[in-house]
Amino acid sequence: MTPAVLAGLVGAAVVGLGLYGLIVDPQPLRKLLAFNLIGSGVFLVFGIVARRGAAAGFEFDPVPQAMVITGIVVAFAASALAVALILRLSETSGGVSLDPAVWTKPDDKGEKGDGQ
Amino acid sequence: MSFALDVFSLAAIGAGAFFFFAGMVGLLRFPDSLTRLHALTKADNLGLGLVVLGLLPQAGSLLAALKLIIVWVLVLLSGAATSQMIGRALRKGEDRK
Amino acid sequence: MIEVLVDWLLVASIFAPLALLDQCFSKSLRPQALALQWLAPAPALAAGLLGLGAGPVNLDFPALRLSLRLDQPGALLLTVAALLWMVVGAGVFRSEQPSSRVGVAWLLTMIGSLGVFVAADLISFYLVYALVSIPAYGLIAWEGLPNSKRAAGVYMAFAIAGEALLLLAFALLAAGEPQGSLRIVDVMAALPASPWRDLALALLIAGFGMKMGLAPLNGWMPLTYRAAPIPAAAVLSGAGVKAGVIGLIRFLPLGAALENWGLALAAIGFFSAFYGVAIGLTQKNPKTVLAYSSISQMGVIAAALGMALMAGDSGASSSVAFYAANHMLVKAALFLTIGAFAANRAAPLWRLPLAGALALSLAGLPFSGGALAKLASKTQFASGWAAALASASSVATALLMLHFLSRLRRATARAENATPAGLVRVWPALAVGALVIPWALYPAVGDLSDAFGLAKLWDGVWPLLIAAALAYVLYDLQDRLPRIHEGDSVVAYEKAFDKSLALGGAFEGIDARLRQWPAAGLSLVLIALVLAAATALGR
Amino acid sequence: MMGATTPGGFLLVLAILLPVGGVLLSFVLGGRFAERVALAVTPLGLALALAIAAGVAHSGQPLVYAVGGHPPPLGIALRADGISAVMLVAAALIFAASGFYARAKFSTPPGVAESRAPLTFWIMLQAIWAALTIVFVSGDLFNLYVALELLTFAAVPLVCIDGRPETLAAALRYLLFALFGSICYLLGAALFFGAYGTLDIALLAQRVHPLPAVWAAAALMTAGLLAKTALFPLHLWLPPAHANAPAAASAVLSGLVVKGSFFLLLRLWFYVLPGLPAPAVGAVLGTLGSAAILFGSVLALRQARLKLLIAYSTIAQIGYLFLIFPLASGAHSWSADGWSGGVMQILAHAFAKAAMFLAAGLLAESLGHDQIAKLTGAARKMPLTFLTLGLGGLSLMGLPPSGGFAAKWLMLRASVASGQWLWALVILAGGLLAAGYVYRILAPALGDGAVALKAPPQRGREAVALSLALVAVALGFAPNSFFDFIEIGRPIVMGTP
Amino acid sequence: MNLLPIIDVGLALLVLGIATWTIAAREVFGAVVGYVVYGLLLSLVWVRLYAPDVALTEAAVGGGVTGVLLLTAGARLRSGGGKEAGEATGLPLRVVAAVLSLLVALGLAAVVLFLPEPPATLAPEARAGLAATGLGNPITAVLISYRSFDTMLEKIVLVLALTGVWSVAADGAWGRAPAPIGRMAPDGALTLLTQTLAPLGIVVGLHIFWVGADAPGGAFQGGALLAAMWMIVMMARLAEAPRIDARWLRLALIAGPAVFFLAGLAGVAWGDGFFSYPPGFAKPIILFIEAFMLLTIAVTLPMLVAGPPSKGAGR
Repeated sequence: MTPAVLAGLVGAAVVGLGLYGLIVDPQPLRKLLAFNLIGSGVFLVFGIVARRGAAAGFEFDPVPQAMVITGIVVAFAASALAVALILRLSETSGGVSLDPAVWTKPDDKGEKGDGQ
Repeated sequence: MSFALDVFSLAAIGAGAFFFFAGMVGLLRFPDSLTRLHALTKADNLGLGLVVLGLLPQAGSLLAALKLIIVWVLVLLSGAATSQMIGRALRKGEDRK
Repeated sequence: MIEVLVDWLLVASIFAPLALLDQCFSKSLRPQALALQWLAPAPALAAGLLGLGAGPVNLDFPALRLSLRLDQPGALLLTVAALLWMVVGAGVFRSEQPSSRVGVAWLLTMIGSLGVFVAADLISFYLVYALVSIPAYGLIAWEGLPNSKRAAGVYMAFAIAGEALLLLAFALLAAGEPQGSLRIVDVMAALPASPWRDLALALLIAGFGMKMGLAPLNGWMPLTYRAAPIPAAAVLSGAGVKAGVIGLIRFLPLGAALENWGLALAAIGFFSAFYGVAIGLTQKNPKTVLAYSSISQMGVIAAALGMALMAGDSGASSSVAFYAANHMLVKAALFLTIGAFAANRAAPLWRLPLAGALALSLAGLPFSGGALAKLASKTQFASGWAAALASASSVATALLMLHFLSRLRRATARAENATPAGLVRVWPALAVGALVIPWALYPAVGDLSDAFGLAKLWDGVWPLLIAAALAYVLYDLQDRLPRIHEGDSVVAYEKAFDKSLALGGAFEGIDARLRQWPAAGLSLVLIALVLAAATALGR
Repeated sequence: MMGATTPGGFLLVLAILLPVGGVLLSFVLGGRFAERVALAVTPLGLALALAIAAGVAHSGQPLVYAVGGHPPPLGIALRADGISAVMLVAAALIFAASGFYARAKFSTPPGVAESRAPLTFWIMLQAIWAALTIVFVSGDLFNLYVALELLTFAAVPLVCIDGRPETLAAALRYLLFALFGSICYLLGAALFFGAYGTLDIALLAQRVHPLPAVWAAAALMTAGLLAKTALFPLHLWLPPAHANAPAAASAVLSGLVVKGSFFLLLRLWFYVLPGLPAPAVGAVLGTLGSAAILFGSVLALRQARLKLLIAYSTIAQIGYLFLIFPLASGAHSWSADGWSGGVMQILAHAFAKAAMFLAAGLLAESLGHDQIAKLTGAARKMPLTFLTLGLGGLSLMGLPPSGGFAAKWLMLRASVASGQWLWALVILAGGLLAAGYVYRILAPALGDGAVALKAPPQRGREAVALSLALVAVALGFAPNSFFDFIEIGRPIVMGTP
Repeated sequence: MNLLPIIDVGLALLVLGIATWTIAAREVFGAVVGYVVYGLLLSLVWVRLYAPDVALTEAAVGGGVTGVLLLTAGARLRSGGGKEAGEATGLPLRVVAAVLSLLVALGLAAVVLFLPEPPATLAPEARAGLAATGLGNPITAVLISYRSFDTMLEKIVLVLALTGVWSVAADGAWGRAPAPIGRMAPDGALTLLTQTLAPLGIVVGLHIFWVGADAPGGAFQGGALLAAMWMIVMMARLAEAPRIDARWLRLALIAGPAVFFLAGLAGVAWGDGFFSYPPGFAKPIILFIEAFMLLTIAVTLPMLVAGPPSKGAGR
């Protein structure tokens, strides 16, 4: 069992776990966690791709590793934006449900149709 | 000579590992938070200290050894600070009860 | 030389109305643009008259995806339609000014109505056909007559459905043409050999049949003509419906003898011919009666085309066009007659015979345009049973027209019969015109000398006599006739439609469930797995 | 080699840098400058887009630029072919229109140095433009991933710019689901790189062959992009997001942003994987598209609010886009028609829908609501607005003359010629349903009735909306040379999906 | 060292266990804590994959900054009192989800383990290009030279994310400073820790950035460390978060991408094309760019964590 193989298995498993959480966990913050989990799994896939690509005196292929670094930053930015939305939502409405039924009132006058 | 150092390292790291283990057991078994905290501090102060001590001979360069020591000091510092904050938070909690 | 002139006139006949149309976008120009629009069909009229003599003229504007073609049948119908639009338009728009919405709808419908007779390729035809169908909504709905909303809605439903059928049909036609040409002549030349021939024909007949109000797709017609104001009813029943006729003329491979299809079309036609009369006899409102007579007359035309298709006689297009042209004039004039009678009831007695002549012209009254129309369609209804059915249908028509006359006398000055004073004033002229103009046109399709002789006279008279007798019988038991909703079958369609609306609730429920997060998440993963399988499957 | 820079390739860099620079400048200057910068950027962007289109048309070849002088596989290449150029121009036009339209609503109020909504709006507008430009011209799948995220992060704040809880919830749902999608896409990219050591579209196209990694990668990327395109049944986020955003934003979101991820689907299946024989995929996507057409249209028929109706009609129109996969596959006689029809549908819907959302915005501002039930007679009061809605509706219904008609006509021909009747029927049914919901808007509005206007709509903004609708109509007259143009740079190989 | 495989397996199991915990934990807070630990352990996995740069990034961001972000969010949510619960998922759905996720995981594992041989790689090309850049660390070369375009976009993404975070502020609060991170009162121990840790951390951060050109490290890792230091300082209330309309802040936030942008254009003028650095000057230019990146990252991450401006703070 080389580290690469192990990492591959871990990555796949983590993606699966994250998927499950992302689908079934009702709370947005938990969904966000799950998303980050999936993300780390995906990065691990990049990681073993990089490791397999060891050549030309490098122990790794630098390109996918650089992609991972970029990816981590992007994922963090996404989490920050999501957290801001979650906090603001709970601030303004006292709850953070994603259930569409909660928000689409049939008698919605659309008074703010153009969003005031 | 090197053999002796190796033995020393092994012993120190082993001792360190033991303290970590003890700390973990304490963390899991002790009744309340303060005592758990107590166990925890043993783990990272002593345990890590011994591990670092054991690694020093293997460090190769002086700079590396220095880095190891800095790591230990930093951990001590942050450990102390956090455990104190936790303690304070706990006491606040007690007061509120 | 003449070709060049015709070219220019063709262009003008499309673009003159368009010019007026874009003037309507500026508030200041709109009034006189609408006031002048009765002149817009003038170029079309001229083009049609010149085209009657000359051979087919082709004209292409690749940049606009537009190509025009003026041939014999097209010219006939174009002439008469242009005339009709001019006369009625003048009556409506010179005297008083209806709302500009109606004016624009009128203009658009006119463009389409004139365009269908000269459009030469699938796309152009589809465009003008949509124009003659869709904007007419405004003519029906916007005068605020009772029931006009419902009528307009039904009309719209039929129009859109017809568009859909024709779109698919045209796609089939285009696919059947190997060179990828969209000219109607090319696709029709390729149709008999096309693998999609039968489906295409079925769709075409259904689509254009809807426009012509062939049973059982006739329901919209009575509703619409009843609800539309008189002038609108006149142009729609006269010019509008002929879009369906020209459609069948253009898109039936008359040259190729397709027995089965011809027979089917003839059957539908004759059925409508009698069905229209039968229902029409039960109706009280003169406008409704006229609508049912239109259904019946369009049935006759369909039957004629069906026979032509059986016989593989491509010459039929002109004679059918003439028949349609005559109906165009007479039916429009008849609607105006209702207006005229309703407007002033205490009027000289001589109006009734004139109205009678007009009405019976449809039944082939001797020396009327109708007689010529019958003459023109002789060749189609030559053989035994067809001839018998044709004569029977003219008896039926005469009967229906007598019924109309009896109802006409009771036509009251209700809102739905309101007619511009100008038209009322010139009504006698219109009526006479409707009777004689066909004589001016007939030489284009046949030899006038055939029109005379005792035999012909008798041909014209005996159906009327039988009809008169039947009418006498009917007059007694008319109170025992069944009450049938105007627009018979449409009532059932409306019910079915309302039922279908219930489905929407089901859709809404499913959608609400699918928009729950877990469901959506699962579908995403599921789709990923399915796609992976599909990709792995290869071919 | 294909990674090498071609003359005119630098235009692509400029086209990207312009809005990016705009974003940075607006952010640092803030306040009123954001608006000024954005409005200054639009004409330049349009000019660049036209220049690129001219370049492609002139050379008849895609424009290519190797960033940093590092050609693929090591570096990133930018490529603009016919369809990229067309999309760039379309985007530029719609951005210009929305920008001009939005000035009335998103100008910084006097006396304030800087306020929230305007700054956010102008920055995000330019950011969306930048992201879309990259989506249209980038040739590298990972670079495209970053662009996709850029697109999402720019679009989400626009949804909740008015700060009402329901819009925040809509934005959050949009963000989370979009992230779900993009992570799938990224995983696919990882597998592609693992299999072939490059993410350059052109290089991958040469190297791909049927292989588990490729199957998984294609499936994951497609699924992810479907989520971002809101193809039924992954549309949970779209209706609230598009219906609650301010009109100028909705126009961009509905007209362009969803097209961004769809554009990548085209890239994936017609540019990366043309060598992968997978007719089943075409069938799957076509089926989902058909379901979208039916569900979207029926749901649109049942909405009480105009903007929700338009949003659901977007779901239906997105469905049409996916018929391109069964209809344009391979190098058959009919696939060119399918391709042209699909591209035409992208453009026609972009313009028609943008116009309709802008018009709906004017409506909501003038009436104070967008309840369809209360529109009776409104057309008398604001004829231009309803003319816009009508022309847009004309295109949605697929009646001539309009881009929508051209698109449906071409798709019908392709489906008939290829004997795929199901799609033909769906296209027709969709047209009928569309006619139904357009009728629902127009019939009462054109009828008689009295509505009270809070304020008459500004002529300028009405004209902007109308002009977009007119473009949608004018597309119906697109000459054949246009369809040749969008074929430039499209690899045609037997047996695509 | 034949111990390593066992350690690897142990590490893998530990990572998986904690990942499971973050999903299964009842309390949001517990889950978040689990995630932080997970991030730190993951960086060890990265070390074992010969990816020290990624390990540093993962530790700094994946574990560190994201951890703080989520912990603060969890705390604020709890104090906000807003009930977190949304629609609860029924058992059947859970089962289906579990099955599908399992399928995906298995499929993915299979695909990853049987990637085609010989492994595809760009290492040789990267190596070949390295000379021209004059760098020793190929990762930095990829980030700032080969795929510089990605990196610039990523910085734009940060700017946008921050604008987005700010955009959810209450209208009245615009222009003010974000609310302080963590609500605990200034605390002697924390202050002491900060005062000793921050200077050291800053030095280390700068060091990591500087060696990044040739050894593991670089602008991002260094910047993340500096960011962490600033966050601690803010937590200890030794410094308040700045007003978001402060001109210097805005400049610092876009300095990295802007300089990158300009350097790219300079490449057009003096090099051969956008983002191509004139040979010989490559390394200094790259370091110059990275310096501003460092600044931008060090400022952006804390601001992202601090959240939108709030009425309470910053007058």
